[in-house]
Amino acid sequence: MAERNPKEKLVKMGNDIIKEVDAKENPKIEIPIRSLSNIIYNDKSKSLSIGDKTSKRFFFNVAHAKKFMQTTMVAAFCKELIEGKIHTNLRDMFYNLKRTLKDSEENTFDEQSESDPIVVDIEVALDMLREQLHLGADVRGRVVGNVSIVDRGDVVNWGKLGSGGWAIPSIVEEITFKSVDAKFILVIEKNAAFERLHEDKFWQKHNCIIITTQGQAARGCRRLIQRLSAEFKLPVYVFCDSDPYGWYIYSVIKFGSMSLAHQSDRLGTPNARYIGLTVSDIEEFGLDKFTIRAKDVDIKRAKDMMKYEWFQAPEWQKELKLLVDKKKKAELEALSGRGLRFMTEEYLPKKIKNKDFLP
Amino acid sequence: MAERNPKEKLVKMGNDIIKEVDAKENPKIEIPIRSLSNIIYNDKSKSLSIGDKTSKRFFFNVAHAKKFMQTTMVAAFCKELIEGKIHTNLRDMFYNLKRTLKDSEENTFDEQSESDPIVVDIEVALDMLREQLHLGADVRGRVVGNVSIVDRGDVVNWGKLGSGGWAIPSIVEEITFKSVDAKFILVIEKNAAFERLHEDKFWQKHNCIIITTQGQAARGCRRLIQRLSAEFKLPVYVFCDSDPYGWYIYSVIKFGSMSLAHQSDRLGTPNARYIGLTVSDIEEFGLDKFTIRAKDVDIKRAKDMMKYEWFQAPEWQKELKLLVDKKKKAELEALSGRGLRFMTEEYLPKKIKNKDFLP
Amino acid sequence: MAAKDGLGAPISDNMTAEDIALNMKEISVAEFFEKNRHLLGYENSSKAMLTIVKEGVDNSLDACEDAGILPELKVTVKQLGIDRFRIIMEDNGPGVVEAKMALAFGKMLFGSKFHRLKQSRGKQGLGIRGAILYAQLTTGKPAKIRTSTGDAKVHEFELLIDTVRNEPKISAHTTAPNKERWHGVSIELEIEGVYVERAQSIHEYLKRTAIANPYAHIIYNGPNGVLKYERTTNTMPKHPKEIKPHPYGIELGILIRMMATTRSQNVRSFLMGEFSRVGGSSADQILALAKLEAGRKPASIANDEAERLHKSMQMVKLIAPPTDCISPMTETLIENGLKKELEADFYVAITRPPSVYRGNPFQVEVGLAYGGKLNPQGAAELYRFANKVPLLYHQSSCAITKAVEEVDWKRYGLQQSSGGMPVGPLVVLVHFASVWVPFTSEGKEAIAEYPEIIKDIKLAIQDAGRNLASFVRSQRKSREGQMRRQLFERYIPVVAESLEKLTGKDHAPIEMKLEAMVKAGKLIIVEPAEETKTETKKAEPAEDEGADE
Amino acid sequence: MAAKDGLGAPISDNMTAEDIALNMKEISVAEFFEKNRHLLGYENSSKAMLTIVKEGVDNSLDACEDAGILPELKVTVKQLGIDRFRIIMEDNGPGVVEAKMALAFGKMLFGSKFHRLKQSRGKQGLGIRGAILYAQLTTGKPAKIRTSTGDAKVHEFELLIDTVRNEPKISAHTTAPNKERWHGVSIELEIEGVYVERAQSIHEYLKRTAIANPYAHIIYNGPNGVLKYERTTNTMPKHPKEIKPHPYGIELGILIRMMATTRSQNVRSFLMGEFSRVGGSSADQILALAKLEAGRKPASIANDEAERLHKSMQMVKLIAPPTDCISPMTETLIENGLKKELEADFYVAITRPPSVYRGNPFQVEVGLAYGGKLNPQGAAELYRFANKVPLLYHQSSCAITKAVEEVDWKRYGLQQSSGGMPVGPLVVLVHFASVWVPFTSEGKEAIAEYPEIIKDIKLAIQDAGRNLASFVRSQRKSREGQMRRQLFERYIPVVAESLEKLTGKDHAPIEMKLEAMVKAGKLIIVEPAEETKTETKKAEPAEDEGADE
Repeated sequence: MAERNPKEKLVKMGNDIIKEVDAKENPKIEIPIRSLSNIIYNDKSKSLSIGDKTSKRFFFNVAHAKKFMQTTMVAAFCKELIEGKIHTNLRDMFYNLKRTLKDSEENTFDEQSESDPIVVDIEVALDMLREQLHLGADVRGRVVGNVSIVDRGDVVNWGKLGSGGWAIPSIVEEITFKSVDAKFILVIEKNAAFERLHEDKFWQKHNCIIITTQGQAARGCRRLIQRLSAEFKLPVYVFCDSDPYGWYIYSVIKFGSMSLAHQSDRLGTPNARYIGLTVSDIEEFGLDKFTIRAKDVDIKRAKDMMKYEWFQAPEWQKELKLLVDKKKKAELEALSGRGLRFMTEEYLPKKIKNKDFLP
Repeated sequence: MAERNPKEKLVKMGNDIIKEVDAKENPKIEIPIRSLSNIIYNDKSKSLSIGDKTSKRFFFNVAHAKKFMQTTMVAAFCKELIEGKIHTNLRDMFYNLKRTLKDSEENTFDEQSESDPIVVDIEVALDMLREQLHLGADVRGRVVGNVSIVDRGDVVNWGKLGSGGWAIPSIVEEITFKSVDAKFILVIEKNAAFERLHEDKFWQKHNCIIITTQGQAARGCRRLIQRLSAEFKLPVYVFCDSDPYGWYIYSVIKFGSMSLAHQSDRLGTPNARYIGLTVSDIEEFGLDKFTIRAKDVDIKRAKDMMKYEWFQAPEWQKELKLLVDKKKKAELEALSGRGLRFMTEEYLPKKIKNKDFLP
Repeated sequence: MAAKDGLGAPISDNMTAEDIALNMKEISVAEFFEKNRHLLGYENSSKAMLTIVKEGVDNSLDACEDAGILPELKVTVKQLGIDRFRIIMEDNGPGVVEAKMALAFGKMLFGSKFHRLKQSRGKQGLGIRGAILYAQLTTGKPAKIRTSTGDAKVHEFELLIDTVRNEPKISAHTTAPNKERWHGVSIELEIEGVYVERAQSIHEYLKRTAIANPYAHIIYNGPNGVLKYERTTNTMPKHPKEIKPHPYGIELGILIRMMATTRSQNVRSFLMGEFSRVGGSSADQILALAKLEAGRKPASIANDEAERLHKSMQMVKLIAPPTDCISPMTETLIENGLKKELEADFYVAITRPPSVYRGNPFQVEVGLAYGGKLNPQGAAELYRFANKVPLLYHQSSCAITKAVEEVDWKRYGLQQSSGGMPVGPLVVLVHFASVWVPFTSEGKEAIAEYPEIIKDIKLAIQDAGRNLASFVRSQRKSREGQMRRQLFERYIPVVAESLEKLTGKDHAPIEMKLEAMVKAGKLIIVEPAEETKTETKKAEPAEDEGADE
Repeated sequence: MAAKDGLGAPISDNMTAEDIALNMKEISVAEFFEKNRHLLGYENSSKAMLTIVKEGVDNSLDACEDAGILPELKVTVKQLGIDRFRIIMEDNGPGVVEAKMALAFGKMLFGSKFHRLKQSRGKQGLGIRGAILYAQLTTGKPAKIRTSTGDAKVHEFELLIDTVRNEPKISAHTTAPNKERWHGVSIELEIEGVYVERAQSIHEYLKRTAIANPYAHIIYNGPNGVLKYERTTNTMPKHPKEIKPHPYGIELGILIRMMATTRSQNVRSFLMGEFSRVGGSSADQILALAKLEAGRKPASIANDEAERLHKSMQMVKLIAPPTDCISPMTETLIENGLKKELEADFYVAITRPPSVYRGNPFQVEVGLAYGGKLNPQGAAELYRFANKVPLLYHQSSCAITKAVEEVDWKRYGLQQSSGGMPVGPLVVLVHFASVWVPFTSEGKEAIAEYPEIIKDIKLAIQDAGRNLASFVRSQRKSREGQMRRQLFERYIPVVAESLEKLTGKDHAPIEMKLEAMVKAGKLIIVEPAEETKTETKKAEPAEDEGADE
């Protein structure tokens, strides 16, 4: 969807505004709302999508005027990127557009945190991808496995990159897979656990691909998981901390994120399963000594998540409730409390063998 | 130096303590002081080293007791790692050692920030490297260039890894260089600038290696720069933000850091030169519109740095003073205010051509 | 005879009722205040100096006003030693007649103003006697007094107070011819004191006196030079008239005493004759309610009947007491006084209609000065006045302060920490005028916190506050309207330029059209619309944003 | 004749000096306080009830003490209507003799205690008359008084005060036989009031009275039931003796008056006879310094000579005034009182040696109660007493409060925000006893802030505070010592286990040796040594740490 002619869309947006100016109407930009109230969860496709509620950003509104101006600036900048065939990133864009307004002390943008959401606004408003606007996302994530790819003409074997692994770029649309030899994909939240598994040659023993998201999964990382899973019918197991933040990382990999709900079909991996950690694991694997007390904010977050449509599975409701009741969190590192190779040699093999996953 | 028999050193440390217990003396561990007052700057070798002032950590001292206990725990843990030939990282170690003391609410360690410095204590006290204790450091940094290496038996060509580049592991002792074709090394503080240069094929055009430290350079990254520079006699140019933090990153690459002064000869690259950004650049390259106001903490930091022995070069004194006076900072992204390819096509080529470096 | 008790055996030096009775005697009021001089404002040597000047100036202003003379006052303070001063206070008032000279200065609780229901500064016949007492206590020196009523003679005499008997002792009384027909009083005292010029000082007292009494001309000749407070008007204030008590709030005990001593033949004429605002029909109403016959002799009314009468008096609807017993500063003079003293952007003054507490009419006035060169940081300054006399001490325990703090100043566009003074470039002047000011001590430094008084002060402040608020609001509004236009004008070139980049159409006509729309102003929305509401990031989980950066 | 003025033309109702003179008359002190009843503590209806009880109880305790009788007091408060109450106060004191009955209750500034230099609760002859005045003002009802000196007759009479003349008016005087030989006084008043039981209430007043007067037995029969304050000792306090004034701090004016009225034949005998602590040689020294001959008649001393004499009296070294004019609560009774009332861990009481302000001997006592069940949060509670009378109002403007706030409580291990009350589980009791308490108002609610008084209170608190500090410190120390041992004992197994892992040597003997060392305790260092100092991260640039993670 939405793959054709991003430039035309940007020009049309500008022309629409000019038409309103000519008609002496208050110029506006219409943007779909991205808050929970306008997110639709499709239980069949296991993905989030955006509803049809929109909000209007008017120029002649004291509260909107600056954002309106910023939106036109970002739109114009992206059109120039596309025309000039240049790629850049959000920070560069911010610096490019930041300047002081004439005869004043006011800047077009003060912080990057002002320009970043404008990009999402345009993506959603024009139903486009950031990459189509020639803007790169954050680079985060590494991968190891028996996979060969072609990227910019180079053949890269993910299994032959030594201890480092392949750093996942922000755009993975253009890589092609030459050979993929794996039975499943293990996605790991934390770099340290990834290194442990890498050093212990887990991916060779279990013939799998291991990917670390290094925290919340960046777009490139999510798209890579989605492509591997979809193109090679590989099951995906996600391995995160037992806390609301870890579980949310899983849900973003599986269902998509709320703010990019319109791209769930490209970034979401509905067949992903959750391998651990869970609150139940704490008892089952004797991790109690290595837990951390949940903070108020964790409890609050867990209670919120209990209401999300995409966390309604009874298994998840149970875990969320356990967390609220026991007030205990466990990080992946808790497993090394049981011994440094406990994760590689006991926990994960046992979980995979018993297919002990959460939906 | 200090390469032989780390295990013996740990055992000796334990035996020394037991001897004191037997003699009914207050058991102690002696640790060289790592504060500014005990750091010696060698202007000839351009490196920092640690002096011979030490402090004594006594068990029977209310203020030391817990740290003393923690030190023996970390030492015992490391000895077991060495014996078991297992590598791990600081976070795993923390989880492994964290537990609740008997009949109390007190933990051996509450936060990783308690166990991390103990490791440095032992490194300094026993004149060893973290890697010799089988502890990995943080993984950060990526590299691209016409270099082939052998790592764990794999041949990796840094120039053939597509858009991602090679992720630098925490330990680079064991890699060997098969072929290195480069005239210099460009070390870049920020990932975004690295990506720009990569997309613009800067390293191919200028036949160089480009490395991003992604912030403060991790040990692996510093050791890699040092090895490349020393083994292949390559000049090193460092490219950071024009602010005290950026300059400090440069100084750590060049001279070593204060807390690891005893390892400067392995981690420091004395022949590194600073290519930019500088406060002088702001005027010379018309970047004024894209600067950021320096905060009080920046000014204070700059004033402190003016007193460091290794920043006494008149060129640096001038830049520090300019920053204090003008109160302006500039990040690498400021260059893209002059156009997205300004950095690749104008700023860096001009600097390199004119050998416009700071010492 | 020693009293016996079951438990405590009386011991040798115990006293019997008879022993105690032998020791009983009357204490003179002068002795009482000699021992309790802190009650009169003499608790320390620096405050004593201010109190003396205050008593002298108050007396002089009262005398001049009574006589309808524009006041000319001269206050001299001369330093004689480290802690020794001579204070001379002179006025051009009517003077004191020979027959009463001694008593007027030398006997406490003696005066002309205690019983009359009429506003004046002094009241109780204590003030200037307290000053003389303080001088004789600290230096042993008599007061030197000159006075004349404008006749042929000027009297000069020295006076001490015999505290045991509360009687004056005059020495060295001489007279001199009075060719200039001078009239007035001059009092010279030698005292122990400490002189200050900051904060609670003679300076500050005279400055504020000048604000409240703009028809007075005051010359101050102090240790560090001469200061003159010029007259800003030649019009004397309306002369307050003496009134009868009003039935509302009069106390039962007072009513009973009045009935016992009245010359009226019956209760009806008693009510009509001895109270304000009681006419024939009001008197009848009261008596009907109290079930008393109109013809009853007041002295024959029994206590329970008096109680009924008292209750009825509170219940019948009567008009407020006459206002001519009170002499307000007036709104014009308050504004002028503030303008003369302070450089502000906005002034307002409010004089409330008179009101009553416990049968005593009173009137509240408030003045506000705002903005300009007033200190924008810190708490507002408060100028308290009672019967035109500035109050400098005990601010925190004064009804005026309490009222100011109870007002919700945020409504009027000012900041205020809970239950505190408002914050901002503001001076609050409050004048409480009454035939009887309920001071918390004889030193007359703070007004007792009667609810009726606090309520009226608050009403006055609120009234003035509304004026202030509309000024503050209109000032803010015009500033905001201008800022808003400027905001759009700043953004328009950028929007037009961006649209040119987007569409290739020339920016100039777009810019012109948008600017015309700003000038027309019709389209501009000020309230935050839905867009802003639904866009707040807070509605989203924080991590979600992070996922897509 | 109207005075003319150059500027202001006199108008019709202007008054001349003669008009003013005609209006002058004397005001009775009763009238003065009738109008100014807030000065006596009657500014509102709830406070009035407390004031009445306070005046009655103070009078009764004074009378019992004077007569050496263990006090038995009974206070009854009965609600008659919404805002109407009957208050009855009865004691077993010596009673009042028939000849003085009327004056003792019906004339203000009349009494036995004003002139004597001897500690007592009442002083000025105002208290109980104020209560009677309040009753007659609000309800018109006379006071009903019963009294007997223990002879054959009990007198019962009703009394009103004629305020214009400050004289008693007695009605319905009857007598009854006194078979039980009862002695004492009972006063019954009917008043308008508002009854409260929290904070500044009759309850709180009686509770604190019982602390300060543990030899009194008080029964309170209030609207909500009976409360009894039992006697904890049968020993009456040391009886204060009347003394002569001390030369230090006496005022010049008073000295002059004393010399004018003394019966002494010469100055030397005057000094020796009319002052405390002046013997022959002191008198000679004073006179030599003042350059006055010993034989001079006091009445012949001129003012400037009196001034020299006055100065000399301050300069000669004299012993402090006799202490037997003051009756302190004593340290034991303060501690007992606090223990009876409060469940704390620690009690201390300090009675300072007597001191002098303005010639008046005074004595300060302080009691502290700390810890236990006292509220550990919030400001300490302050119990103020003057001559054993609890002070409930005006805490913020009292010398006692000021002194407590000026003390640096942090030294004694307590928290304190700058210039405020200490914070913690603490009750501070301060008793100021003097032959003359300088109250800030006749209501006797706060002590004036004389520097000498504040200084002495601070010294007493500091003395008590040092005791408290060593308790707090030793409490903390023993807690710390125990915690320290536990700390090492917690760590030892881990250290021994780690050493076993490191060296392969068995942990058990290591553990035993370390534990023995803890028990010996000798090696333990408490002060942070160099190690800790040089290890603080802050000394390093923050980024540096980041570089090596």
